[in-house]
Amino acid sequence: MASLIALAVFYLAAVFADFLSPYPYDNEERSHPNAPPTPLRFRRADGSARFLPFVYRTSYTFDENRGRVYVEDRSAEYPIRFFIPGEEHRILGLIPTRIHFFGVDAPARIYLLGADYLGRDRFSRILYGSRISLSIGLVGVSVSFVIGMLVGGIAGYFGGAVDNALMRVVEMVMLIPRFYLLLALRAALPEDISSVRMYFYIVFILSFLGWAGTARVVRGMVLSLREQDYVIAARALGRGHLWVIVRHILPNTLSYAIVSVTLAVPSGILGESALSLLGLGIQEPYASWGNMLAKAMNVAEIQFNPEVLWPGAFIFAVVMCFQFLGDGLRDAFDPMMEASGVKS
Amino acid sequence: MKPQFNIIPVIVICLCALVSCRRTQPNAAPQKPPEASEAQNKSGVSEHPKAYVPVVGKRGGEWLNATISGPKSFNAVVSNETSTGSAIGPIFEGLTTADPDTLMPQPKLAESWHFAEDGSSCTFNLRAGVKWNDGMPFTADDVVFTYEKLYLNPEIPNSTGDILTIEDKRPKVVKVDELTVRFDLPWKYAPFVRAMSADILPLHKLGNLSAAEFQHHWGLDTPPSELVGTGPFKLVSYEPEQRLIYERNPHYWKKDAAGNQLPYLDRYITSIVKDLNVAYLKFKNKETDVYGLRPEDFQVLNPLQKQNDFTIYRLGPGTGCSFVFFNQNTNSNSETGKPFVQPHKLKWFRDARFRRAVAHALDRDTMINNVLYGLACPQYGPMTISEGFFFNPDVKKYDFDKRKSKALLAEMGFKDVDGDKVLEDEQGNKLQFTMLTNVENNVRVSLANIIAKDLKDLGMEINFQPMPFNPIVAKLDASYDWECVLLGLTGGPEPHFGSNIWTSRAYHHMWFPSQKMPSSDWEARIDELFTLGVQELDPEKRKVYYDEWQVISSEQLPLIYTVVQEMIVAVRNRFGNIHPTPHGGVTHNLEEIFVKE
Amino acid sequence: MVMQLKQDKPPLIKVENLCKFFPVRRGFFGAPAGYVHAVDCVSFTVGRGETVGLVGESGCGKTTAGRTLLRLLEPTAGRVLFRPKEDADPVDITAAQGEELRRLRRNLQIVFQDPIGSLNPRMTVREIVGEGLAAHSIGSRSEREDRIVDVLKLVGLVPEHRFRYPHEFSGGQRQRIGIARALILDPQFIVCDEPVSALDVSIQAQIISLLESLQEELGLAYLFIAHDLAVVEHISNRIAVMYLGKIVEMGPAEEVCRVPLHPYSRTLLESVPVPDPRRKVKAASLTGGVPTPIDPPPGCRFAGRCPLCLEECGQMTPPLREVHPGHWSACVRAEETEKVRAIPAY
Amino acid sequence: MSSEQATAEKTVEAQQDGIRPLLAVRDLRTHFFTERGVARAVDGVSFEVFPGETLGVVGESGCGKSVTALSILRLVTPPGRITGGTITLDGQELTALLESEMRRVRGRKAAMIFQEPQSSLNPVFSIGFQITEAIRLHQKVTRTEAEELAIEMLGRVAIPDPAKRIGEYPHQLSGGMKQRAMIAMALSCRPSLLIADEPTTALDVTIQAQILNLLQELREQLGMSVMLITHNLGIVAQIARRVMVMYAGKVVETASTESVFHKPLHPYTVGLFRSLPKLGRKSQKLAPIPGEVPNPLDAPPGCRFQPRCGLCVERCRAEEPKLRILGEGHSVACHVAQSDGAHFA
Repeated sequence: MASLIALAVFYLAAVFADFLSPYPYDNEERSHPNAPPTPLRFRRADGSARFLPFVYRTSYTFDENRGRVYVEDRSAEYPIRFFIPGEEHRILGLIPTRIHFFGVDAPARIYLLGADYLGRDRFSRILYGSRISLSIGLVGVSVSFVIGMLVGGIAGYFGGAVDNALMRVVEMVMLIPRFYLLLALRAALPEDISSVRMYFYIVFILSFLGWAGTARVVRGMVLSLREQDYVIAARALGRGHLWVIVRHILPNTLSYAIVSVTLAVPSGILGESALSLLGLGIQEPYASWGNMLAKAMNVAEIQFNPEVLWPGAFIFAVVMCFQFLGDGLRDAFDPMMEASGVKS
Repeated sequence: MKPQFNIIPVIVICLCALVSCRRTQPNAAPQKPPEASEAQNKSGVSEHPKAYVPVVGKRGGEWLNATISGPKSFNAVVSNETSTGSAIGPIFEGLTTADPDTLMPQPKLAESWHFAEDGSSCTFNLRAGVKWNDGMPFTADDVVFTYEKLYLNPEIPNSTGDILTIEDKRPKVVKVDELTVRFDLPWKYAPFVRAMSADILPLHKLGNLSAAEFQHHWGLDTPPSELVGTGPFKLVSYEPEQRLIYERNPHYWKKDAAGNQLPYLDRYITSIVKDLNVAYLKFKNKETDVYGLRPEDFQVLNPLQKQNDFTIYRLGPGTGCSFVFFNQNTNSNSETGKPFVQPHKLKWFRDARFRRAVAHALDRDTMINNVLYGLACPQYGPMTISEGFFFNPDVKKYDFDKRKSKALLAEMGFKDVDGDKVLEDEQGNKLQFTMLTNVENNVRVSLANIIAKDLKDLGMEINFQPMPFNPIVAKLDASYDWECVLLGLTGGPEPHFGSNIWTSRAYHHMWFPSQKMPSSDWEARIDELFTLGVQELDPEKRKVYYDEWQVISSEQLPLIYTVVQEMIVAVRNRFGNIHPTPHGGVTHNLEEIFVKE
Repeated sequence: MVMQLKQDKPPLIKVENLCKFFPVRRGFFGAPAGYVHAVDCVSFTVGRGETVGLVGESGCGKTTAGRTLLRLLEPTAGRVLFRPKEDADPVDITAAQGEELRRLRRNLQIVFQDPIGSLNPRMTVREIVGEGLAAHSIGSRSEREDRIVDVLKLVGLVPEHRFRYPHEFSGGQRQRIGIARALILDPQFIVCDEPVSALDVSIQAQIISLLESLQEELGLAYLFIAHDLAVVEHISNRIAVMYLGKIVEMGPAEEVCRVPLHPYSRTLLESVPVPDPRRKVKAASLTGGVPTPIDPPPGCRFAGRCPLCLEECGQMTPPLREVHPGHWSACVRAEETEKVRAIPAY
Repeated sequence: MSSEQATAEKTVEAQQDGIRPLLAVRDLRTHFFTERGVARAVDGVSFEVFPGETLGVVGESGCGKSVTALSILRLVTPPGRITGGTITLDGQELTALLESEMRRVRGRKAAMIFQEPQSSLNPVFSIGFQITEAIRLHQKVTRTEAEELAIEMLGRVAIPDPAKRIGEYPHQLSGGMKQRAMIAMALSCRPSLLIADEPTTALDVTIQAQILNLLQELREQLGMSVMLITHNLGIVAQIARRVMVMYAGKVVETASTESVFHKPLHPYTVGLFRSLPKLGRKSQKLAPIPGEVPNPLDAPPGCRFQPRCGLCVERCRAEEPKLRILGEGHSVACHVAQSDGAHFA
């Protein structure tokens, strides 16, 4: 249940990313490369306390090791302000506004989770990236699920040669290791495509990957549900095939459906991340958790900017949430659980 | 010896994406023309280390290094990529080599050489008493065999042969006596001795092979004992994807000042690792003795020098650098009849003002500070400062000034007509194009992101697309359907070896390859300069030609240079005679390196 | 006699030469390698208000016969004539199509063995029981609700149960829900497919009593499929014994159970352990197993295990013949079987 | 020591005149600790099995008969746990044994066969291999000796052509043959006690007859004791010497088969007989027991059968009845039961 709430928070944050983030995803401040998280101050230079935190302006120099040393300019305080005007954006893509949930006045910058090599706010980019990373898994898996249900349903219901043919196709798709299939499909697509189209291609790729397993299981379920006594009973009552499928067969695959969608979403998210991590997915300046994490593929980078791992933490959290949710749903959906008492 | 291969090859790969460009400089032995060998160094290299005088060392010990790509073959002639070159580097030697500091040619297997008065031949006196590592004597027959039957054999395509071939004319190699070889030259060829650093291979091992057989000989399955060379080490074991182990060549000819036979080291071991992170960690964990630093490694390793007992050598700007270039190809696809570049875009790309506008929009400071930790220099022309003598510092420089860019674009007639923050040309075409770079190179992808963002601010709609290296090469070499690319090349001290890029007929004339006639005046002039340069034997006069070439290229900007990374290596302190140079790397004097107590 | 009464009137259901073969496939796309003769030329009748018991061991085809009869499986051959009213013309169930078949289904219902699998776990009792009304668009919402409550009361459930889901009920209650679902359309004929086999003795008795009282009250006819001979005898007017897709004996329940006219029926009856420790009966057990029903050879299917087997039994299939009035047997030595001894009651 | 135990022991003495029981179970309690509460599946069960006899255990599903059997071999899995009582097999107290010691008891001293022969045999090994392994687990014999023994056992359970069948896999055998193979495996180490848990429920009636005949023959030949668990009263009548009737985790009646069938004293036992249709007694009306078996998580107070019992009195609701001896070897757990059956009148 907690995971459901957590996921709701993640998705809401994705929907309102432009409002919640202090900066747009491509807003650069090149004088702040790899800036560490901006320290939030509660105590003024003279020692008096403030209720709301404030920040100082920062600037950096290279030390003798070529490490960046950021220092604060204590001469002016920049309090964190809520509902602060900033760059224009549209809430829900509809309401144009300049108001951001929080921020500080220029020229100070607030980096809750630090900045990347171009001084772009990592927190803002994670929020924007969640739009891609979270939706891509959901959409991709939903599409693959529809395909899987369709193919599985057809195969299971009609049986015979149709079933045979479809299942051979399914097996062929399943035979190929998933990650290589992902790469192969990516390779089959044009190399130089814009990130927007890339998004749809990834959805396509992910759905192509996912449907086979679903189809197989759904087919199996349909095959056995078709023989269930209550299906026969409904037919004995005079119900048509379509009604039987819609009212009796599909709802009983639905629990599997929802659980498997839930459990497959993380693989969608991870698939996108893997592609973007390899530089084959969503491109900068667009943010996705995968392409942000690509910067963490460097040992030295991790040592000096551990904040590059934040997108990974988000991926981890979301994937965990989906797993827990899937497990929870599976338990909740299994009506036999309650019925099974103690057998003698 | 081929010093450049031993500059931890990982750096080379990192910088140099266009492996094919190596074809022109496979031996990579930087060298001045023979006549200039005694001339004073007029290069702009500022931080030249003190002259290197080896000390007498002691025998024993191992040298461990790491590479991210193992050899693809052991065949020195046919192979033309760096991983093979570095693997066979310790085994073979050429007639000449380059002085790691002065870049002048130095004797190796040839003790001395002299040109005929009219320059029509060059005679090499071979070193006496040299033996192959299986104990057989090295003679003029080996040299004649190597050049006549291998490098200069038209049936064996190889880059040394290409370099020595001008208009299908090849030198003739004549054995004068057991230790004397004469090359009869059909043309004047300034960098000839520099080209003589190609590996000499043993006649007694390879003599009975046909050309076709030879091309597939000495593959990775060759028993190590078959690889017979004159170099200081011999290969004793090759474990694919794991390591190469070399041992001292007991027959090596070179002796130290005290008369001890070299090399000092017993063994030389190269581990093949998965990626740079592993190479880095191996060095940090003291599993290897040498490491070529990425800029971001510096801040970790620099403070560790004392504690971990190694020294970091900052060798100054490297020899390779990245540049942006636009497709200026006016031809059409012969099958579909479609032009390679849309005509309105071609018009922009062929306009020098457009390229200058881009040059002014390159934020080199951000590239250097944000991506390369300040360990790089801005670069404006085709030669880098470390490439020595022929480097021309007085090329046209472009500061980061978007107003200048905007002015240039406005002059061309670009205007944002419809207010969507994207410029349109006079015909109303949106100023948009696709920029490619190879995805494997993280630094380059970051540079491209900076460039794309700045160009976007100018009002260009850039579709930046990193993609794997090979498809980009295919576009550049074959299909020509690209618009803008960010790539890099390694350089060298000899400008003529860049003729395969710069002359308009060249296959690798990337912005408009294989032209029948130069498509512009400035390209015609560069062709002319290269022809003059190669035939002029006086280095001072040659430099004039090549200076002009560098100026033209900086004005016309077929390649818009960005930044050049500093070359930084770290070596453990337990070794003596360590003397890294930008060109020679750390192991140019491998045979003299020894383990201190 | 009830039997004679029944014979006078035209039967409610008349099954004629009903066959159901299942193809056996080899490989992925191969042609059928043979056919399972699950139901092989079965004929019988069910009178109004009558219970016909169908017994046999697992795999004998009794369940398939029940389902084929209701057109829940498509018959391979044969006819099933249904006479909704005594004076009406019979309707061929096997030939009915579309809407006609749907209307017919109101009269023909089924109750299943498995009290868990026969109820859709996602539906409330109200939806399950009311589905028949919805399927045939009978009555208004409130009328349907009333009908559902009535039927639930009829089968011994309380109206409040209709808002619950099947898993909240015990096995016996679920079976009552299944019966309520069958009853909702007021059918004339119900196939009871092993309705008590999965139930405990005490619950089994409850359900049997319920079925009996419902029959009395509503004038239902049952085809009662079971393997427990005691149960079948108890509830049935007539019994048909099936072996490997064929009916081998058919007759009044008591006669079949006391004086079986087929060696198989006899063995079956003698195998039932007698719940009386004073009458230790050493069962005359059969040797060998049941042969495969795939493309059976000609001849009596029981021939291989029959203690009375003659040579001719292996050559031709003995026809079902009326040995005594209303008592049929498919054994050439039926008369001899009769003489062995009566099966004692216990 | 509870009075119940004392009663049970008196029963034994009275009945067996000092013959030591092979298996003596005293006040066995096996509870299941589920999320929704504690299910007292077996709650204070005491009985004994004497050498060479067959004890029939009868009851409806949920009465605890299978759990009792599993408890004897200590095969109850979590959330189930034996929470009390003693199990003495051949003088050895089983509840105190280590798992490793218990393993030596299983198969050698007491073996078990189950209702579903197909799920009890491993489908990937030949039956011969499985029997041989079972033999070699407990006896120091070579593989060939074990194989000979296995063939002999298969012959004993009347599997035709055992030398050939030994190489066959479970799916090649019919249900009856599989159950024979299971019995062969269970008996391969000559256990002194065979626990048969609904051994014929999944089988057809003709096959059931074969298996029951076989079990009786083997019991006589090998002189072992059998604890036969079933819900089928006919089987008990034919096979068992004594019967124990269980209801909701308790023993409600135990006596010789003869007395139970002809003079049942517990209202539940009587209800069972009246629920049972009998061949050849078509006219006899069934008299089902009303209501349902109580939920093991929520047993009624007092006598557990009390809500369904027609003879229920106030005391039944308040006080749990103990087993009382109401005749020779006949004990009943009922407050109202009288030894002459007068309470049913």
